[in-house]
Amino acid sequence: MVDLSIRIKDLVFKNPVLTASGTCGFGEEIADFVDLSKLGGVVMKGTTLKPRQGNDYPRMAETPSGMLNAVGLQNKGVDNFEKNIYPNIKDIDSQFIVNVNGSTIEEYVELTERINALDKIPAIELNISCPNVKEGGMAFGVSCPSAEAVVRAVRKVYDKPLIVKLSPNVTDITEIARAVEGQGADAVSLVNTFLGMAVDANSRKPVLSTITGGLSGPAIKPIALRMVWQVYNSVKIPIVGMGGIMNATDAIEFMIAGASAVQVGTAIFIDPTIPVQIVDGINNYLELNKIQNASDLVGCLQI
Amino acid sequence: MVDLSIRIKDLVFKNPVLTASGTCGFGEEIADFVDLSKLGGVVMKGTTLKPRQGNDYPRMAETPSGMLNAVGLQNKGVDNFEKNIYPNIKDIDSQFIVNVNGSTIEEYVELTERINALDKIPAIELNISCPNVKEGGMAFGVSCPSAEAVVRAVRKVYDKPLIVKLSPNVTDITEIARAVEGQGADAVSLVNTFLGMAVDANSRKPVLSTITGGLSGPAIKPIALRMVWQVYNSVKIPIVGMGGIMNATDAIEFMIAGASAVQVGTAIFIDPTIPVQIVDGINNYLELNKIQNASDLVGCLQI
Amino acid sequence: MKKTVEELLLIKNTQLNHDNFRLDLKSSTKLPQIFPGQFVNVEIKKSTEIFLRRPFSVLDVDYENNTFSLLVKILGRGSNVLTTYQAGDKISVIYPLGSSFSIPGKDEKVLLIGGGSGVAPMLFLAKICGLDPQNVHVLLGARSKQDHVDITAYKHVGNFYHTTEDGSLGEKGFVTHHPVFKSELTAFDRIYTCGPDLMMKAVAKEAAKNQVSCEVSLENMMACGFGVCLCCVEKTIEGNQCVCTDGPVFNINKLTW
Amino acid sequence: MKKTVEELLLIKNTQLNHDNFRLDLKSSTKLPQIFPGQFVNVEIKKSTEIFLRRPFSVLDVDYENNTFSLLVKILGRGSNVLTTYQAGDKISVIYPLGSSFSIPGKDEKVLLIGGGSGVAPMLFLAKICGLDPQNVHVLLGARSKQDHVDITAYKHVGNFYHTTEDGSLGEKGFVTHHPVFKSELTAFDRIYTCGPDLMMKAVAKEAAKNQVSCEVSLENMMACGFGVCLCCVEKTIEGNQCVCTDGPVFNINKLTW
Ligand SMILES: Cc1cc2nc3c(=O)[nH]c(=O)nc-3n(C[C@H](O)[C@H](O)[C@H](O)COP(=O)(O)OP(=O)(O)OC[C@H]3O[C@@H](n4cnc5c(N)ncnc54)[C@H](O)[C@@H]3O)c2cc1C
Ligand SMILES: Cc1cc2nc3c(=O)[nH]c(=O)nc-3n(C[C@H](O)[C@H](O)[C@H](O)COP(=O)(O)OP(=O)(O)OC[C@H]3O[C@@H](n4cnc5c(N)ncnc54)[C@H](O)[C@@H]3O)c2cc1C
Ligand SMILES: Cc1cc2nc3c(=O)[nH]c(=O)nc-3n(C[C@H](O)[C@H](O)[C@H](O)COP(=O)(O)O)c2cc1C
Ligand SMILES: Cc1cc2nc3c(=O)[nH]c(=O)nc-3n(C[C@H](O)[C@H](O)[C@H](O)COP(=O)(O)O)c2cc1C
Ligand code: FES
Ligand code: FES
Repeated sequence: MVDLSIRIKDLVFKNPVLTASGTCGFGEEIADFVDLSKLGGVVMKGTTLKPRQGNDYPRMAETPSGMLNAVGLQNKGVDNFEKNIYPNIKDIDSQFIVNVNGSTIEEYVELTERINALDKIPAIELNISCPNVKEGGMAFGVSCPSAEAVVRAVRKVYDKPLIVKLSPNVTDITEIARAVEGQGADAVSLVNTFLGMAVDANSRKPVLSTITGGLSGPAIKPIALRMVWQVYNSVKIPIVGMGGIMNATDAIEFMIAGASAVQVGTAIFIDPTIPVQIVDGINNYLELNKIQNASDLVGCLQI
Repeated sequence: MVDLSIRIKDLVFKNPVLTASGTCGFGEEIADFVDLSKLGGVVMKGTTLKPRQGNDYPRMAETPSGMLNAVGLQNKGVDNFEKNIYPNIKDIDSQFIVNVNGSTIEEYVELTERINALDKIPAIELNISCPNVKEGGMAFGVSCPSAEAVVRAVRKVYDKPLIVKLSPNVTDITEIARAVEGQGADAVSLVNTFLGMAVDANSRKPVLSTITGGLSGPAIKPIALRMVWQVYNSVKIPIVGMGGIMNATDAIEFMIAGASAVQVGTAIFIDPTIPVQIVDGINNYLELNKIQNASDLVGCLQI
Repeated sequence: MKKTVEELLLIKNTQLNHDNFRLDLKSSTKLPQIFPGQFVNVEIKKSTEIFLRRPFSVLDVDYENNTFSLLVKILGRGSNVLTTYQAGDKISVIYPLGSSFSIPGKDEKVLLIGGGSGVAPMLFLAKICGLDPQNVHVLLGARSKQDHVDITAYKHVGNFYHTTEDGSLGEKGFVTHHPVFKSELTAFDRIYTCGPDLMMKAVAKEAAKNQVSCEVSLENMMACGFGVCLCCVEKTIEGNQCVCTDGPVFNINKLTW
Repeated sequence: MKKTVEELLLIKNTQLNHDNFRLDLKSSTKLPQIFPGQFVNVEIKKSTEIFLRRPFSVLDVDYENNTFSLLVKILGRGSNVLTTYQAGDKISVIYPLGSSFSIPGKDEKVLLIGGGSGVAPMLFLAKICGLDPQNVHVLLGARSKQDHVDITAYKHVGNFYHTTEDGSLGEKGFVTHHPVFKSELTAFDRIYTCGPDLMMKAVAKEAAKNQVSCEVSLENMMACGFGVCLCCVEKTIEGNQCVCTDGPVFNINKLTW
């Protein structure tokens, strides 16, 4: 029997496979397909203080081995989360993480405080990398000073594990990773989506209502993997890796490159049972290769 | 009859379709498949002053809808180009452009001077974005001061159209584009490859001898298209767009987003007749949509 | 009804006209109950170019044999490749998805309007709603005779009318030009419609004007099909709602059309 | 020989053993001349997962019918999907590609060593080189009997020997353990080999030691197959050379093995 569990700060995940924010709702939406308690964790849909309608339709374009989305953080706000979501998930045997968003530092802080009060939310993922909102979002995540400012402020009001989600739309992601590590982040998760665009050659218009959107899916995997490896070589805190993971092999590659855990996003749209298949696949891989602990894989790339 | 020709400074291309550097050799290698004179132009394999052996094998990894390469500018140097390549191409009725590379500014300048002396080379593409060399290459292309320095130096010794090839591995590509425009570049071409990585889960080693490599192919198209559109909205010089173009529709999308011409790269590996098919496809599109000049498409995106 | 991901067996692929195919799919276990208006999300593996699944409405269900069928119209790359699948191929499907049409009351008179591939849920509904065929009126629109999809199995469910834009079958013009729609509209208790956006909007407009209850089935672009991506939203009076879970069937009084 | 991109017709797909298939492809025009050792680059469209073409050596050519065949061993995703293609399917192929084996002199005695799918070019060479069958010796290695590919059509070209690692067919061990290789090596004027890297290196080592001319066929990873990407390089005494154009066949005295 191999040990699949991994640890971020003092938080233990029963296995390294989480679902990515914005791709699994609040968990309940995929409960028909999978037993949520088999997952290492669930990172829930990006939440904001106030309800948000998100961007106009169309919000999606298929691309080669990927997709663009321009959802824009549609969500019913934290009040609704507390009242209607939290009671349903709080007793499920997995780690439910809130993806925290704001347009201003004050909003990030206020929302974090609200989430801090919820006992059964063991960690937050601070999203400073959403490319689909006009204010805040990615703007915070592409420069060191602004990334530092948000993390510093949030860190003050939050003692539980703080995961900061990084944008790949930068020249040097290690710089940003080190910056947020310096402000006390307990882990970084990467990558969020790449800023992309689709054009309809017939109408000569953008496909998305917002012109640009966020690219996800296997198309981005090679870049995401490179970034995980680079960040692994420049920070000490654990990394949650993601970007195009479709199967156990992909997940294992991210772990070898330096990810302590992985998130599965767009793959869920293709098949919501993939995250659990990946848990099984990692287990088999470890057994086959006689590796005792999933954590032994992390960063074991032989150069 | 529509007019397919487009213009960069005073240089006229008979149509907007060029082959991308490093994907068509010096043109001769694809002459079995296509009549080179049907192409708008051929951007030849990256050339350096001295011969280069490039990186060790393995240099390639297939990725979802794309590939990583780590060729590392293998080429026989400018002497060989003058002696053995130039005589064969100089009378072909297309525009043969040299892709100029160096490890230092001095090398860029010296090579440019050598190419300047060749009458039938109407333009150079200054490559400040190769991710696969230890010195020079991309390092020049990811910061404004270094990009400016190379372009300034090369501009002094080169009067013909100077196209500067930009790296997509930056936070804000418009910043770099404006910087090189400021130093007198006549056009920018974008994008070069994205820095990516592949890991072999079985051996737990990198797939490429260089660990990281350059990602190309349709996977990157949505990001490349976004960058072309952003740059179109921030510089006045023409843009040569590329990144994952596989067919005429893709090429037209780049033109609508703001590219005056396009380059076809990785698609050639799948089918070397694609560039010429794209010329025909653009022609048909223009006829069908009753658009007189290919140049009318450029940047016509309706927002 | 619990949603599942299942590999189904394609038992028959029948070409219905130049660009419409009927695919019959068989489950190896007991079929879940599927209601008219619901859809399935189909994986199309046999192509280098497709990444996401493609949604198709259910055309008919045979619980005895654990089969159901889809009507696939060739529109682009995915639908094109899907129609080349052959009996014996396996197809992964997520189903059953979405909301269904409301079932009419026993003595209600209903008008079902289908255009293009939108005829699929219409005919399933006609069959299921168990009304006296006298009370069921089905109006099918197409561009021309050759675009019309003839699903003869349904001929007994009610009264059939056709329109074609070129007049080659039935009335000439759009569905909204047909007498059964133009002059008898208020005689109906409910109108159901599925098809091109413009058609549904024209139908909805008249229905609203005449205060006849009207349900439409939307075909917004979907990434997941089961409510997690929030890509398929439609503006409603209650804000953005997901067509894949709150819909695809909406009563027009909920929409902002 | 001019290279072309052509859509060929798959006229037959024959399963040879558990993981080897023979594909017979037909051109609608006159076949170009193809030499033993040359390969073709095959597009595999029927899969969401494949992007680049896949190279396969030519196993045999029939100029009369404008057909040639490939021997495809299932190794990964692409080869797996390719073996599911059926007669009647179209397959895009770039060909003919690469260098060929040198043709032996009239009275030379040759040893051809094939391992795994490396038997493909070996047998084509054996057939083409037009030697007295007495002088042609073919040594085929496999893991075990069930991995051996039996291409009976070739039985008349020369003397056949087999090795299997488990001894289930022919000699037990690697090809380099077979008597014809171990004790009679210097009796040969030329050795040709194609197969797994380790096998070829072992063969090359002995050939070099015994000063017998030896040609190997390399299978480096390729992106284009026609000399433009520079991905497939092998270190040679003249620097990095492209396996797809300077090779795949190299005389070992050119390599740095
Ligand atoms: C709930 C629902 C039920 C549907 N039922 C049926 C049905 O029963 N029969 C049927 O033939 N079709 C149905 N459709 C439409 C079907 O999903 C699309 O025709 C199909 O996805 C197109 O895929 P493609 O790869 O062929 O097109 P693509 O190559 O992806 O695109 C070609 C063109 O089709 C358009 N398109 C792509 N996806 C959609 C979409 N989701 N809706 C409308 N247009 C689209 C694109 O804008 C593009 O212009 C339904 C759609 C939905 C959302
Ligand atoms: C000149 C040449 C001639 C060849 N002739 C034949 C032949 O006649 N019959 C035959 O069955 N095979 C032949 N091969 C090998 C064949 O190209 C590979 O088996 C095939 O490309 C694997 O594709 P895949 O998608 O199945 O594997 P993938 O899923 O892409 O990879 C699976 C495994 O195969 C390995 N692999 C991938 N590509 C190659 C490659 N080019 N060479 C070696 N290993 C590879 C990968 O490293 C990986 O471990 C030849 C290769 C070359 C270069
Ligand atoms: C439709 C969609 C919605 C998303 N919403 C969020 C979000 O609310 N918050 C967030 O941090 N990331 C969001 N993401 C990004 C994913 O969590 C993930 O970082 C990204 O998609 C890359 O992983 P993948 O390729 O596995 O999908 C979203 C992605 C998609 C496709
Ligand atoms: C194998 C390979 C070699 C390349 N070599 C060069 C080069 O020498 N100089 C250069 O400027 N770009 C080089 N490129 C980048 C391409 O010119 C192009 O910018 C990139 O591949 C994106 O376009 P594509 O997706 O159409 O291939 C190379 C790309 C590939 C795949
Ligand atoms: S398609 Fe994903 S929520 Fe509707
Ligand atoms: S495979 Fe491209 S040069 Fe050999």
